Amino acid sequence: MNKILWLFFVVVRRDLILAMRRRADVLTTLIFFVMVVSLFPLGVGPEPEMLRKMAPGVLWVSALLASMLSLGRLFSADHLDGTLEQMLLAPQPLSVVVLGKMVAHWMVSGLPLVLMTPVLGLQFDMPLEAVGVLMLSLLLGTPVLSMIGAIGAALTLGLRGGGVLLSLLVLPLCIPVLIFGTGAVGAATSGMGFSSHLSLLGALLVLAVAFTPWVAAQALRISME
Amino acid sequence: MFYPLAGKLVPWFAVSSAILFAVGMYLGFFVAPTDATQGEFYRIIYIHVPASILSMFLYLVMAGYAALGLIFNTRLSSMMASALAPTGALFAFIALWTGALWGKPMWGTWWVWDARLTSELILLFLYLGFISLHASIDDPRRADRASALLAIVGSVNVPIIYFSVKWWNTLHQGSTIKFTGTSMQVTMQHAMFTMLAACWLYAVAVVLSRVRSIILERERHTKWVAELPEVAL
Amino acid sequence: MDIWMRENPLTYVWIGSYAVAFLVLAVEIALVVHKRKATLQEVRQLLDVEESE
Amino acid sequence: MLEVSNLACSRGDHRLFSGLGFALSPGQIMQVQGENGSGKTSLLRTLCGFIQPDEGRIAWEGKDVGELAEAYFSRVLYLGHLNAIKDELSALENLKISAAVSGMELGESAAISALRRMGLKGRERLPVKVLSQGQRRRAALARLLVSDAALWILDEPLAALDVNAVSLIEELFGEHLARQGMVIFTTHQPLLVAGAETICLSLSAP
Repeated sequence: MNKILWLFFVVVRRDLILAMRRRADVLTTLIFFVMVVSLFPLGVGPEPEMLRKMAPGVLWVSALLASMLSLGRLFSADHLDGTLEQMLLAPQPLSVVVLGKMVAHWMVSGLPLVLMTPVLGLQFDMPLEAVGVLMLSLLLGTPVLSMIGAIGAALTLGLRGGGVLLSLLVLPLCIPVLIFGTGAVGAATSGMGFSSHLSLLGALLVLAVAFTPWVAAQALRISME
Repeated sequence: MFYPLAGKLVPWFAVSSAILFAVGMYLGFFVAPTDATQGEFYRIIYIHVPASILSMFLYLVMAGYAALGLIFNTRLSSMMASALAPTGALFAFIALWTGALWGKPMWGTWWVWDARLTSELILLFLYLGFISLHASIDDPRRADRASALLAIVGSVNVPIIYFSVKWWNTLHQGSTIKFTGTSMQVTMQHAMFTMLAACWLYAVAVVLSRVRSIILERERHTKWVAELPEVAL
Repeated sequence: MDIWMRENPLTYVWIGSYAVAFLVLAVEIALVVHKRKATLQEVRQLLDVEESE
Repeated sequence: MLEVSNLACSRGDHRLFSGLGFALSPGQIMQVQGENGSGKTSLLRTLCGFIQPDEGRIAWEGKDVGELAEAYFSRVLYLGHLNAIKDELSALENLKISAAVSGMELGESAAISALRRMGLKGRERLPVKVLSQGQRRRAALARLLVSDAALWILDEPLAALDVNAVSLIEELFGEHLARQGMVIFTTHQPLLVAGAETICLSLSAP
């Protein structure tokens, strides 16, 4: 058990160090997120009433797209320099390694988006409470996106046009997360209880933690043949 | 061996499907009465409902075959899975198309974000994902196994997606418009079941003949393929 | 369009959904038949190459 | 003890090899020979469990490798064509992390002395991207020094290495065999290991 935890932390730490050395990659995802969100008011017009209504959906969809953008690199960099093969030979289950990589990916590409949300929420004139709920929903939901996305990233490893294919495979699977995430904010702004949405998101997160590492590990083994 | 058996079965399924289509259309258009509330428009359901039932069912069948292929490493099941996908996708497309046509006179717009239509659309996306993943991997074994995993993940996700879409829908619309409020008449049911059976038989015929091509393609280096009468011609 | 639709519901239903559905199915059948022919030809070519070797 | 029987492997339509069998006991070294495209790399990757063989059995100490899974992986060290090192990290970090992934905690001093023996003295803390090809290969091969795996599976370990490094590798092989280790490798260069006879396995295109 200890060895498993240790391997998990080794992988997380490794990926975080690598991300630190390649800060540009992390920043591009974040900048992409901010830009897409800022484009929406330019596209639909500046009426505050409408923007306020749209904000949760816009932020969620942008977060979804931003996480798609960074998913391509999740395994492919390690695949290209051979380190992924070494991880396949780890003496602990591969799903531990995969979970480690998922967590690191989320900390690098999901967490910054959550932290950026308050600023962007102000752009859309969202009430303070709604911003809080939105952050909470993103906090619960973006890890699920990273985890489902990891399955897609593993399946499309090393394929030509992998990035587009990845989005094609993963986006439909992410719809429930999107629905519950935006639903929570919608419920909060209209004065209804939002706890049921958040607990459903939490349930999805638990399900994802339980199953996706194993599935993604299987996908990796298939793709590495 | 499966190949010649499938070859013998295909014409039977095809012919009986054609007959049932004809009978179903006759029942649907000439025998079944006009619906009280929806007028003649309701007759779309004779194609819409079978198509949507089949598109969902074929996905499950496909995922089942894919799982068999993945777990027991049987190549025939994987080939069946990849032969099923295009037919399922087409049925999903027909269901969406006819659904939109039905929606226009009923709801006054081509597209309504109704739970069923939305789920059907997502189902079509899942089919397309499966097909394009399979198509973009060159090694057939990896293609089979990778898309099988995707199909299984998708089939686990389908109930979650359906539930979430339905829930989202009730949240935003209050109430959805029901397809048929009153119970269907007996002749309507007959027509519906005949069409459903016709679609079934059609799907079986097309999938079997498609899987025959796939078998030939994959096994082209083996001896038995070289000895087939249609190849030796 | 709307008026035409209300006046000719059966034609609308027919052309709109059944004709399109059957067209889709016909295209699928054509594709399957074509694939069968193409595969057969491919296999024959392969065998010819192997024989000439 | 690694036993392989009736192994068959193919890529796409192409059958690489079939009916392959051999056994390797502790203290033995085996060189896989064959032309380009004869399936050397595929064989080594199959032995690592990356590729499922079409037929046949690979057994480690009498048990099927597929069932042993992680228990077998902990006994194997694999080095492929790719160096499996990260450009952004230093040689030292690379070595420590790859040891950690293979389940071993490696101290700073042990790692440094391994890198020094590989001839990377003074370059331990430089990012790998500034090193030359040969130096990167040395950094990758440093794993041989710190690993406790019994079976080394090495694909072209001598690629990009100079004469000094080749004789160092020969020395390392000798030490490993003396510890009752096993080595399976491919190479296009002559390699002499003192005190051991190299078993040759030839793969020929069918």
